[in-house]
Amino acid sequence: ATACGGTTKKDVSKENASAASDAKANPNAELKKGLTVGFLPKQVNNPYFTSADKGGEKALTELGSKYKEVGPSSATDTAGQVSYVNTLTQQQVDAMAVSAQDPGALCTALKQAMKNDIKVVTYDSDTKPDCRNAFVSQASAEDLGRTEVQLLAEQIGYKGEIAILSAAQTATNQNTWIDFMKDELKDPKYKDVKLVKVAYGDDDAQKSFQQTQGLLQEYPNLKGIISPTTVGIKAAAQYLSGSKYKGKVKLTGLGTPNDMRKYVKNGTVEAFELWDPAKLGELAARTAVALSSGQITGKEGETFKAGDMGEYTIGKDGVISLGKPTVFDKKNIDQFNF
Amino acid sequence: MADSSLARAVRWDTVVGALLIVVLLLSFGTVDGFGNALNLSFLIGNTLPIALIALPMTLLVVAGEIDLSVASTAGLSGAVMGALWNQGMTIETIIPICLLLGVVCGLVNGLLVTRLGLPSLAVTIGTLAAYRGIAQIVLGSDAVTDFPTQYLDFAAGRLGDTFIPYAFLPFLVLLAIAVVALHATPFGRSLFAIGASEEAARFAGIRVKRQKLVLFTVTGLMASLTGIFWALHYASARYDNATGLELSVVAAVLLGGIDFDGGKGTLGGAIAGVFLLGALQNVMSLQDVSAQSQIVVTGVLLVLSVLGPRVARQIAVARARSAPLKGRS
Amino acid sequence: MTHPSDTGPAPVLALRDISKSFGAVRALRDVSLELFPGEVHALAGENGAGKSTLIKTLAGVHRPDAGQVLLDGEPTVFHGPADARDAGIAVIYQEPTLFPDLSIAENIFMGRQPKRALGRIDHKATHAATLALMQRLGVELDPDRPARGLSIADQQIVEIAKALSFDARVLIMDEPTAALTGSEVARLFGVVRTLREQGAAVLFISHRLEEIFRICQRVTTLRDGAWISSEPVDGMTEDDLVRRMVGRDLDELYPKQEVEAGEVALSVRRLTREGVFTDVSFDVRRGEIVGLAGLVGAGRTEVARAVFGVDRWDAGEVEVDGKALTNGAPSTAMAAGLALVPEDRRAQGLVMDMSIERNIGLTGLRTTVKAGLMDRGAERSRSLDWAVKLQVKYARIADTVSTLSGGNQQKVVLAKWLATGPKVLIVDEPTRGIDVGTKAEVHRLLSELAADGVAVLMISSDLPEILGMADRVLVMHEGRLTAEIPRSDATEESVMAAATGRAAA
Amino acid sequence: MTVTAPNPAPATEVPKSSGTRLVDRVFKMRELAILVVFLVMIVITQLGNSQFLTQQGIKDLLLNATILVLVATGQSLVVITRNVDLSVGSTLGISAFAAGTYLQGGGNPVVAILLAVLVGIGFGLLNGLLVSLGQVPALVVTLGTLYIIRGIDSIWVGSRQIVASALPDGFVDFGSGGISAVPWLAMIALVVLVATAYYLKHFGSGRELYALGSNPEAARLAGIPVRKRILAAYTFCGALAGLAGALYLARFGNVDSSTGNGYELTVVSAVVVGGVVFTGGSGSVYGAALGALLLTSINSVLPALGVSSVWVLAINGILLILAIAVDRIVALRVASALKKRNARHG
Ligand SMILES: Nc1ncnc2c1ncn2[C@@H]1O[C@H](COP(=O)(O)OP(=O)(O)OP(=O)(O)O)[C@@H](O)[C@H]1O
Ligand SMILES: Nc1ncnc2c1ncn2[C@@H]1O[C@H](COP(=O)(O)OP(=O)(O)OP(=O)(O)O)[C@@H](O)[C@H]1O
Ligand SMILES: [Mg+2]
Ligand SMILES: [Mg+2]
Repeated sequence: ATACGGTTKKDVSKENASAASDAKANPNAELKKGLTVGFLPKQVNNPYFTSADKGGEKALTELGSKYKEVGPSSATDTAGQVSYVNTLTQQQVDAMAVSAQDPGALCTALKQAMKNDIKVVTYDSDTKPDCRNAFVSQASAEDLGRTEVQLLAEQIGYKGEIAILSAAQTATNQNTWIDFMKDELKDPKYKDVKLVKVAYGDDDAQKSFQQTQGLLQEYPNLKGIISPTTVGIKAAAQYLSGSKYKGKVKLTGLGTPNDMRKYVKNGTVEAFELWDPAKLGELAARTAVALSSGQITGKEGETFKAGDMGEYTIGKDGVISLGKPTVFDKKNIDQFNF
Repeated sequence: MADSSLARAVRWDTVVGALLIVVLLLSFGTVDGFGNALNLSFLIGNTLPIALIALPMTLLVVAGEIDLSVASTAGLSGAVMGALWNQGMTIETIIPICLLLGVVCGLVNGLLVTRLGLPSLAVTIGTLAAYRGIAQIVLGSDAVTDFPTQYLDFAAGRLGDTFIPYAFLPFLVLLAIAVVALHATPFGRSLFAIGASEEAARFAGIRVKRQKLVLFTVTGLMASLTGIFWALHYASARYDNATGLELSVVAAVLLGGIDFDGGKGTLGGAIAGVFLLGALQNVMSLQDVSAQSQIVVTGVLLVLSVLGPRVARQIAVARARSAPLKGRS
Repeated sequence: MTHPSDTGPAPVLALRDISKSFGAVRALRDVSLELFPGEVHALAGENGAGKSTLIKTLAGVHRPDAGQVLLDGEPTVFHGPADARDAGIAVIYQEPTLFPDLSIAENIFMGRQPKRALGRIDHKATHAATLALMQRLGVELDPDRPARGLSIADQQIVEIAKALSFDARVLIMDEPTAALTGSEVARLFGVVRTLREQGAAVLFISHRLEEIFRICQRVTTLRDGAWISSEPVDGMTEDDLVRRMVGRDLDELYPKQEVEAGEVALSVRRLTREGVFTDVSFDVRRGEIVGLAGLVGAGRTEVARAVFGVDRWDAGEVEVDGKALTNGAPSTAMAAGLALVPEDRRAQGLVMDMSIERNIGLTGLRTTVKAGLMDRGAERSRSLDWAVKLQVKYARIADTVSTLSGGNQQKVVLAKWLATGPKVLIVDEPTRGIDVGTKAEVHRLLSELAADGVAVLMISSDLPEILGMADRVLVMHEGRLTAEIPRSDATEESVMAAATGRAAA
Repeated sequence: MTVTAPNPAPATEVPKSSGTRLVDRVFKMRELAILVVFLVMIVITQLGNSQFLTQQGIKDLLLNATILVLVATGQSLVVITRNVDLSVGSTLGISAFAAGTYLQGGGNPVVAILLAVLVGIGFGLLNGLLVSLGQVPALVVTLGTLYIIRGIDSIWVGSRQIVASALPDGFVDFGSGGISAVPWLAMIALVVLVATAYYLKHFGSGRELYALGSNPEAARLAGIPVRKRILAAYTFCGALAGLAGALYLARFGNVDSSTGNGYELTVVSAVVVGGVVFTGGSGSVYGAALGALLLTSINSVLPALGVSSVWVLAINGILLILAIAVDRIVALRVASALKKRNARHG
């Protein structure tokens, strides 16, 4: 691949053929018991991942398999996450459910794991498709992106400047959602809505706080903010509720009911949305067991039954979608506790 | 006589080395999944970035300076590597460019420290932010993952079925060079003098500023080499690669008995410190010790690393005190 | 209650059979000493005899291994310097112990500042008290200026002021005059006499024997950590004292050899460093010893530093053997054959935490090399050679220099530079803090070097040394060379006149 | 022996003391320089964005600085003694959580703040004891305790978090409230700052902190209780980190196991920018506070000017370097000017 004495991107993309698994799925295979499934979230001690993993634990116990959780204590310690993949490989678990900090960095390690007959399911945040067997997506990225714009546009009466407060600039899922938001805004009904800026708070409370301040100072006419991250929306809500902008600048995005309850009740936030993380974890666990039992292999079109959650079909590139997110507002928020 | 041989016997770098061997031996015997070649190659591969930077960092600390911007320099060269790769440049030209960039980063640190006489701690906290910031500007939110496989295989693969990653071999060469440079050349000798007393070194005709400039530059070079290795090893070039690595390097070097006041320490100790931390983390993970508890263990080790020698010294002094009394009676 | 008033005054402070070892080194063995009120007591001995160790024992810095400290006849244990201070003992240590970031006034009164209501510091009173002390010592130092950047002499003065400010019953001074010139010494002695008349007991250490005869009543000599004698100064001669210290008769103190001066080795032309010295020109020939005299602060050290390249100069040039030196580059100066034995041995001359061997080896990093690597054997033999040649007193060559006595440290600095085989040797206060025996030794060495064709520039505040050793005397005053006096015309009067700027006529 | 006239010659006295007074003024100017940089930055921002200095804007600026000012004040005390405390971020995090857990059960806010301060004092004492009794390098020990406290924190806290809704309303309102543009929190920080500065200048034990940082060996010989002072400095630093933790809780209403993570570098930057020297013995808490104000304000100024957050980090670092470099260059220039001046007079 050295046409002019060196290797370039083009040479590589030519080489890169996707490697799909050749194994045949047996939809009627018995669900195995006594498996060990390792959960590897982006960060341990993160409330969101803890509830997701708890969901996984519940499902595994029900299925008679063993659950374990390992993970780095920082959400940006990619090397740490890689070494945990290695650890799980060494410990010969039957499957692992991984929320990837980085789409590429885990690949070598994950492929190594698959070579050792370990099934790999990603959840919440994906890697490149050839590095895992299946991806359990919290909701389709398209749904999330579009509904958040719809939620906010309704609140501001389809008119005025809006901004987005995201997490890290590299967060893959955030960026996909933001792309769909921009696409949704192209619809003529949003002709009076103007997206003025995307700010990044790095999922750090203090930084998100200051970014919110900055947005409001820079765009005094700002009417609304979308923050598709639980840390960001919480920090923005806390700032707004202690400032003169409370109630005047609308805020929506992805948040947990427990975090946001206070701000919904005191009028800072009208409505926001989220999927149930516990369900996400549960589906990841059930997918892992189904893979290990040979019911599915991760090919498009295969179906399997995920306990009480019903039947799921594997989509393109091995993606399994959890479903539509729930919208929380004053009326229904007290029915949820996570 | 007795007290000095005792003092020499309890030198901390020897202790760390011994500790490393004990941990390795114990783990071979008792920890499932530790002793196989694959795991050992994981261990070494994941520890290599820290070890690579620890080499020049040890020299720098011996000379009484510090560079906290190493992780950012690594991140920056990874980011530039990714950006140029996206531009369609050949990897064979990109790598030298990135190394050159590391040299420039180190040179900037060095010039600020030697020409303006600024404290290196302050300067490199500044460049820690600046270099990382530039990396963010260069690559933004991209994650570049499609580097050529032969390079990726080199950075992540191992020699046949042995426990030795390919990249470990060049590291050994670099280690040998660093050990010789620090412990057997006039250059190394002058670093100890600079670290212990910069003024006296200057009065002895040692070109303090130039030596320091060389050190900072080499540190930058090694940091960018680490950045390239990192991006290939993890097959991912992002602006936030290797974030926080500086603290791991500093912790490991300190654990190895390098005195941050300068003028003391051995490379052997530093590298033993690096691999001791790496091995412990590996073992603890295999034993399902949580990440939080691992942090505590690292902290306790660090505290012990400074309290330990002191306690040992006091014991040595107490013994020496009783010795001459016996001799007299 | 022991008050034997009928047998004369009781000792305020006494040491009885004190022993102290540092590892294998026995610094003091069974030493006894009595200090009486109204008396100045000298402590004499060669470098490393244990004088400073004895003082540190008195001051509570060291705890003796055996023996007793008696305060007013009562056995006492000092747990730290604070205990001794509270007992009325003030100490001037051999090496100045100032706080560089604090003002002179704060340095003097640290821990004892005059207080206002609620325990707040009375800054005004502190300032005034400092001014008064400075007046008493006859020096002008601004109480508010930070101690950083003070010359060694000024540092010593601050130390003296600090000790005086205690109004202590016992004043202990470890070589307070080593860095001072005649005028300041005279002032200090005036103050010491007043204190003595007021009933204080003073313990005084100096390697300048004439000073001992000037103000002391009794003298105790130590040799190798052992007590040799305690006796009245009256009726003693310098030779007696030297014999007790050294244990033999002394060689001639100024063994100057007459040497025919060769061609110019060091040539300094119109050298200027703004604000420090101006337009300094002189030559030093091979075989010559040129003395550079002047008052403290005249700028001699600064000239030497600039010539060697540790400081940059603003104008002028320096040549060694006709080759111009690069501005601000000690390494090229060394390569050209220049050596500088600096003034401040602790900060500039030595790396205190390094071994004797490595310190001497530091100037040989280019020569004790084989194939780019250190030749450890060569390094060791070079260091050993010179340590032995200069009779450095040490236990092991691998010991750190910080364990050596002050005088022996100075010898290590000399060894380090002589080992380079210099063509031009600049020595700045080479015998400061060195005992008479060694001093004679150093002088003989310098003399021999000159005889071998080395050009020597000797900066010294010890006028007799300049007069005894130099072929020519250069005198500086306020940053300018004011006189060049040939050996035959050099007298204390002529040099001092030029140094104080009164020789213009 | 003929020697110099012992009587003071007035001709030399005048330039000397006026010179030192000038030096004095320059030293005070070091803080002034940061203040000027800060003001220039604010003015430029205001010109670029008239919304910046509204009442809300000023309040935000002050609020953002408060927590860092407190921690930096404590840190400077430790740095002045030639030591360092890297564990402040961890201490802040754990004490914030302690206060939060207590308040969750509907506790008294004042007790909660005291509790946080007590937790801080506890860890400060631990650091102080290790450093002063063990006489070991502070950098290593506090890097160790940074990990230890962080580890204990995350084991204890786990995935729990304190959210605003669980806290008493009065406490959270206190965190963002104040008198017109001046928040309560900023007032607390100011009082602490002024009291600390006064103590350092006018009390013997305060001066002794400078002394022992300036020359530890001399401090021992001068009979200064070195260990006691170092212990006190660390305890104070811990107490302020604890207090800062409580205020963090009030301000952000949100604490989890990663609160305060990586804060040590920010604090050290503030102290360094503020001119507190790492080799001990010099610098003032006012400088450190100004450094903190400058650093936090940069993070508000850049978004307010519409600078994309992609650039913020780089600009931050470059400004940090510029601040210390300019400070250094000015100091060098002044020193050489003084030297020449003295020469002309002398
Ligand atoms: N801290 C120490 N550790 C080890 N040895 C020491 C220490 N202090 C002094 N010594 C040794 O004790 C002996 C006496 O030293 P001391 O400093 O008392 O001599 P001195 O009489 O004051 O000499 P000088 O005239 O050179 O100042 C010397 O051999 C010295 O090397
Ligand atoms: N480190 C320093 N920083 C600032 N000023 C200094 C420093 N060292 C010396 N000076 C000043 O420079 C001037 C000349 O220096 P110095 O005192 O060394 O001259 P000298 O003639 O060599 O005196 P000495 O007898 O002390 O060797 C003096 O005014 C002195 O105060
Ligand atoms: Mg002595
Ligand atoms: Mg001098």
